[in-house]
Amino acid sequence: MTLLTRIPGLTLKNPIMPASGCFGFGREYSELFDLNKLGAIIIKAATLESRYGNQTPRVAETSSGMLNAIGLQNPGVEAIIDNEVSFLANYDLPIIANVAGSTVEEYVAVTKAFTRTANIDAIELNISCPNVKEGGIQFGTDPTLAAEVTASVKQASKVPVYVKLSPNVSNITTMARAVESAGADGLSMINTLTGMQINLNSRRPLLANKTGGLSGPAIKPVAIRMIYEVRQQTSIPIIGMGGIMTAEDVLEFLLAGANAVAVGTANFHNPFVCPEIIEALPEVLAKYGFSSVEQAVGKGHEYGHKDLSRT
Amino acid sequence: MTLLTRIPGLTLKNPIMPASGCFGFGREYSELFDLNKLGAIIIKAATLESRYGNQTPRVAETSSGMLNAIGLQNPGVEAIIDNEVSFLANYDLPIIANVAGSTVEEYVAVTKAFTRTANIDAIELNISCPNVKEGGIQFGTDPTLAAEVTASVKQASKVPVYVKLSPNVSNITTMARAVESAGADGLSMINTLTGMQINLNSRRPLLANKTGGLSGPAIKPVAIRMIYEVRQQTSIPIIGMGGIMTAEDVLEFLLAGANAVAVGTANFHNPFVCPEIIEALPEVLAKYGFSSVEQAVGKGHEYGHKDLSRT
Amino acid sequence: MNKTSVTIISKKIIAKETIELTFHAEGYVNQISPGQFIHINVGNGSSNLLRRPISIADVDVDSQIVTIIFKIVGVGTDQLSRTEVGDKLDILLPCGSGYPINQLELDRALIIGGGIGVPPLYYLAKQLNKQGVAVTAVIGFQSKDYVFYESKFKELGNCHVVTDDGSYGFKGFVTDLLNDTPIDYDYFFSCGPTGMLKAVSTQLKNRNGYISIEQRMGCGVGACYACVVPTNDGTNGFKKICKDGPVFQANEVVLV
Amino acid sequence: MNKTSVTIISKKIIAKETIELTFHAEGYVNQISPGQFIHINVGNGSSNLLRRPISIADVDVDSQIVTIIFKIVGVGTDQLSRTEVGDKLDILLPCGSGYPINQLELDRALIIGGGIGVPPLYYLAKQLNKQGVAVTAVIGFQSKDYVFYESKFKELGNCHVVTDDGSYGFKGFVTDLLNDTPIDYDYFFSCGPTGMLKAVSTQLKNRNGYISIEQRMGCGVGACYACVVPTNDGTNGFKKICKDGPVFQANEVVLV
Ligand SMILES: Cc1cc2nc3c(=O)[nH]c(=O)nc-3n(C[C@H](O)[C@H](O)[C@H](O)COP(=O)(O)OP(=O)(O)OC[C@H]3O[C@@H](n4cnc5c(N)ncnc54)[C@H](O)[C@@H]3O)c2cc1C
Ligand SMILES: Cc1cc2nc3c(=O)[nH]c(=O)nc-3n(C[C@H](O)[C@H](O)[C@H](O)COP(=O)(O)OP(=O)(O)OC[C@H]3O[C@@H](n4cnc5c(N)ncnc54)[C@H](O)[C@@H]3O)c2cc1C
Ligand SMILES: Cc1cc2nc3c(=O)[nH]c(=O)nc-3n(C[C@H](O)[C@H](O)[C@H](O)COP(=O)(O)O)c2cc1C
Ligand SMILES: Cc1cc2nc3c(=O)[nH]c(=O)nc-3n(C[C@H](O)[C@H](O)[C@H](O)COP(=O)(O)O)c2cc1C
Ligand code: FES
Ligand code: FES
Repeated sequence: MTLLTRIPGLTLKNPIMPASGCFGFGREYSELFDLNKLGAIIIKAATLESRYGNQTPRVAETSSGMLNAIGLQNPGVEAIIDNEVSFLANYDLPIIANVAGSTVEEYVAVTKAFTRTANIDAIELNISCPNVKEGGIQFGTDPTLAAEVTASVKQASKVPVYVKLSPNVSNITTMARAVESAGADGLSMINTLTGMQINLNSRRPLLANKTGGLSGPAIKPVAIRMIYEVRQQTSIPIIGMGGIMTAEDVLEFLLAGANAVAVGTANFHNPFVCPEIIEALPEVLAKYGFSSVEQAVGKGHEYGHKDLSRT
Repeated sequence: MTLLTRIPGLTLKNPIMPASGCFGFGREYSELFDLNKLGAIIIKAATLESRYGNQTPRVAETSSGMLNAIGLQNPGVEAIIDNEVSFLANYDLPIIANVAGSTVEEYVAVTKAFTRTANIDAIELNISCPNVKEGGIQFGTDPTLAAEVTASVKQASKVPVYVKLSPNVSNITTMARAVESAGADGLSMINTLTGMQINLNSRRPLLANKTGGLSGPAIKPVAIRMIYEVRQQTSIPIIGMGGIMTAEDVLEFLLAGANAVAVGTANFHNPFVCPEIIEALPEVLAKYGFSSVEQAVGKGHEYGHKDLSRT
Repeated sequence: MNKTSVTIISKKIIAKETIELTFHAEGYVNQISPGQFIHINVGNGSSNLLRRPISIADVDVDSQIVTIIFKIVGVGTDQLSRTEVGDKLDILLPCGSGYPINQLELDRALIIGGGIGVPPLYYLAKQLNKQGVAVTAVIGFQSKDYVFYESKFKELGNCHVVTDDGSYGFKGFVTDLLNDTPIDYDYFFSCGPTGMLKAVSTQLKNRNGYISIEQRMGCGVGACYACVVPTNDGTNGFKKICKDGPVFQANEVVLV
Repeated sequence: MNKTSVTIISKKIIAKETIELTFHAEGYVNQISPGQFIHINVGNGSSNLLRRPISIADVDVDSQIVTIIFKIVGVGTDQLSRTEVGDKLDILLPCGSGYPINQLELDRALIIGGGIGVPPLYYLAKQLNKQGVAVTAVIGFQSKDYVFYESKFKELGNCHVVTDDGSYGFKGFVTDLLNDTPIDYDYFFSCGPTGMLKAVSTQLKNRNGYISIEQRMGCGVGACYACVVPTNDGTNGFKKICKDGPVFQANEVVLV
């Protein structure tokens, strides 16, 4: 049984990495377990300047999920490189930097800043941010804008670029094909679905930002569907995410076509979930007849053995 | 306390109705409780001809939700009028007919057929169906197609037309405004989010149709967000739905801007859920300071009293 | 059909991964006919919205006690297996249409069960036996560890146990035993996995019989059309397993 | 910070909607300082993903027993209120930074608590008392039915009870009592609803003190930035309540 996973720029001991924004820069979790156990780490979104983010409350619980509106709080790319990437460089752990911005220029500047350190192995391009120049349209819901920012970042980057797709679109394959054509080395999907919760006492949206991103098991069926659809129409690798809680969930993502996976919200439920999934994965793969991670990728698209009838 | 709710074509004893496809034509539930308790009934989608629907399995459970791919199985509009509407006409219960189709012509024909009976009080236009003429693009994800079918059905209908919006779009307000301009009397939202579950044993999508519609509490935050957004940009009434399980959920929908609500998946969990919600609603409204349903509608948009600090 | 909350009065592991639960269902048991099922809320807040259908395995009208038997195969049955004596269960009962034994003329019945298809056949066998029908049961399991209720069937008549691997009783499938062993009967009654039901229906296609089939359910009451099965009469018709079934005449519906 | 599974050893309703639970936490209690909290998985499958933060109300180092007190205000605390003696709780502990009493020079402490802000102050008062500090407690509640731990605070020093409606003790807010009643102290320590903390911080802005604040949490370990609060020093800085707090110097952070 091998968990070894190879995708552009990344040779992973195993296909499990914490999702961006759900693991900070790894410091807190490094006090709980050895980060070297992870396949990789996707760090919190970086912008050019430091950002305070949204007002609180920033999170709300929903049925089998949660809403968040952190608002990209981060100390800015330079501080991240100096204080956080340097810390993570002590580990034998591929680092994926999540890049955010409000203009193409900002995305490019953040990407260029990251190229100053040799410790970033890949860029995850977070196109779910509103484009201030285009009046707030999200890069992630317009294929032309998405292709444009992808091409520019790709040019600025020395490492492979994974474009993180937003699920808030009518047609995910159009988005995926647009960024693939623009040069994306891989895809990361899905980001959160936009949602809201209204507090009955205050008669207001509970989050200070009103809307927030829905994550957790609630959205897993949407993630699986989108990955399955995109797998049939693109050929670049996919880092899958959205509601993963267990090693069985990981296998479902692999079958759908993900090459590796990220775990987000589950870290809040159980801070040890990543190492626990990594530990459980070999047995689960074996149980369902696989002897490696790579063997399982995309197998949900073939007709396998039939639903075993139970006697 | 009054639960009375008035929306175009419908004077409802209370704002609660079973959602289309989740209550058949009421027959089975009529054996369990008195249908006169309901605010209204939205019957199962009707097409022009009888349809068998998709292969089984047609449903799958997901975290706090379910997927369905029934495939619009129904005996055709004429049989529905003869056998089902006639049965429901014995009740003191407004009937909303859910109209489906693969072409604008089919939508119009079904609508015209329903106008032959005086017992249909409103049409719910289900535009989540793929348009066979336009190569399978859903009417519900293209504002131009949606406006076109709305205008045609509106012309054919003698009763108010509520257009049922699909949540699988980048921008729900564009869709809502398009159908409002085309003459919709109201909106019904949301239909299901497209999702998938892959069975680890069979290595195939569990549903025979591969994808299915995600419903239940998992999608409630998406429904609330979309209704909230649409309420700010349109002025026609909204029948809200998506994950309602309790009277508190109903109030959350009212605050978001729904004028009435439909309950779908919850019926499967508890076949008595509609009358139970109706029974609980007055107390819940009172608890949060309302003395009627209409008073609560849209109140999540105003700044109410602050989150009460607890001592 | 009623919705009620019942209290578990006994819980027993009767075979590998196989659990027998009993509960009082005062006032409801007289309505139950063999082959019907209960539709169970497996709890866990709103995580598990869909109820699970489990057949009624036995009814004691005197004590108003219902028995169910289930195998742990997933999250719902796992949860159900964690309920303890004294816990409440939220159920719908009785659901579906059972074996129409009161409308049949028969002296000898053949019962053919596979795995977790065996439970409803036990109550059927008991009722048939009570009506003076001679019952022969052929019950198949994966292997020795999964065998249950052999002695209970033996109390009612003949019982042949079959295991896929031969670790107990006859080795092979129930249809192999039927090929090998001449049994006299007027009607057969079968429940089990689809593969078995297909084999049985094909092999016994000239005989009178009833089968009970499964499908993933939404409502369980006939409203959602999740559980349809096409009829075999060429009319493009269909039946709802939760309402018209789960029991059908053999060859009445197309097994998929 | 550790993740562990503890067994509930006692459960008591100590006031209206207010429950006291105790559990053994062998090996963990020596790390706990007053003001820290535990982060609880309230169960129910994946329905409730976010843990609930509840302050540590008391610690018995000899018996290694931890006490928590919570009020039922929503689905999570409701669920918690249904746990029974013998049930397991999945918790993270100890979380956050407590009152830095070992670093303070003080002889007299003023404790100001409101509602479910009172529990962490009890363990604080006990530790202060142990260190020879004279403790005066002012604890406020909605009304008589909600009052708890008055006698426990009285064992440690002076205790004034205040109720919003005057149904017990002094009528009004804790700040009204502080206006009325001269109390000598070196440091104040306060925990309660934000409105109360604001009033207290304003009224006592020239005194040394610490407050403990609440915010909705994601991770509870400092990784997600859900629980930030701006600092008051004009640097655009911030603190994380789950990690840097919940205890802060009065006026160190902006109360929102
Ligand atoms: C009429 C009827 C009678 C049944 N009687 C029994 C019985 O007496 N004993 C017994 O052990 N089992 C019986 N079953 C099968 C039983 O319902 C499933 O094993 C059970 O629902 C699986 O649930 P799960 O959550 O453990 O499995 P999962 O696979 O996790 O279930 C997920 C979902 O799939 C559905 N599902 C999975 N397998 C089946 C299946 N075979 N049939 C229908 N739905 C399924 C579940 O209801 C649930 O909605 C019966 C099924 C039907 C339709
Ligand atoms: C550091 C800290 C210590 C606390 N100590 C105590 C204590 O000792 N006793 C006690 O009764 N309560 C305490 N609270 C408040 C307690 O955490 C909330 O009352 C509880 O989380 C409410 O959960 P619920 O599911 O019942 O309510 P719901 O309103 O249904 O909760 C939904 C979500 O909101 C969060 N939430 C709701 N209210 C609060 C709040 N006031 N603060 C933080 N999150 C909230 C919940 O954690 C959950 O994620 C403390 C809070 C913090 C931050
Ligand atoms: C609190 C929180 C913060 C997040 N921050 C980011 C972020 O900074 N950048 C990003 O691309 N995605 C961010 N995400 C999205 C996650 O990386 C992930 O795509 C999503 O949550 C789905 O996975 P999950 O269901 O496992 O959480 C955030 C999610 C959460 C819950
Ligand atoms: C089994 C099932 C069948 C449905 N059939 C229809 C339908 O025929 N027409 C329609 O407009 N919506 C249909 N829906 C969508 C529901 O009416 C409703 O919009 C959706 O399920 C969200 O509400 P809920 O979360 O309360 O179920 C169906 C939903 C389910 C679960
Ligand atoms: S399960 Fe709904 S019709 Fe059978
Ligand atoms: S709750 Fe995550 S940083 Fe505090």
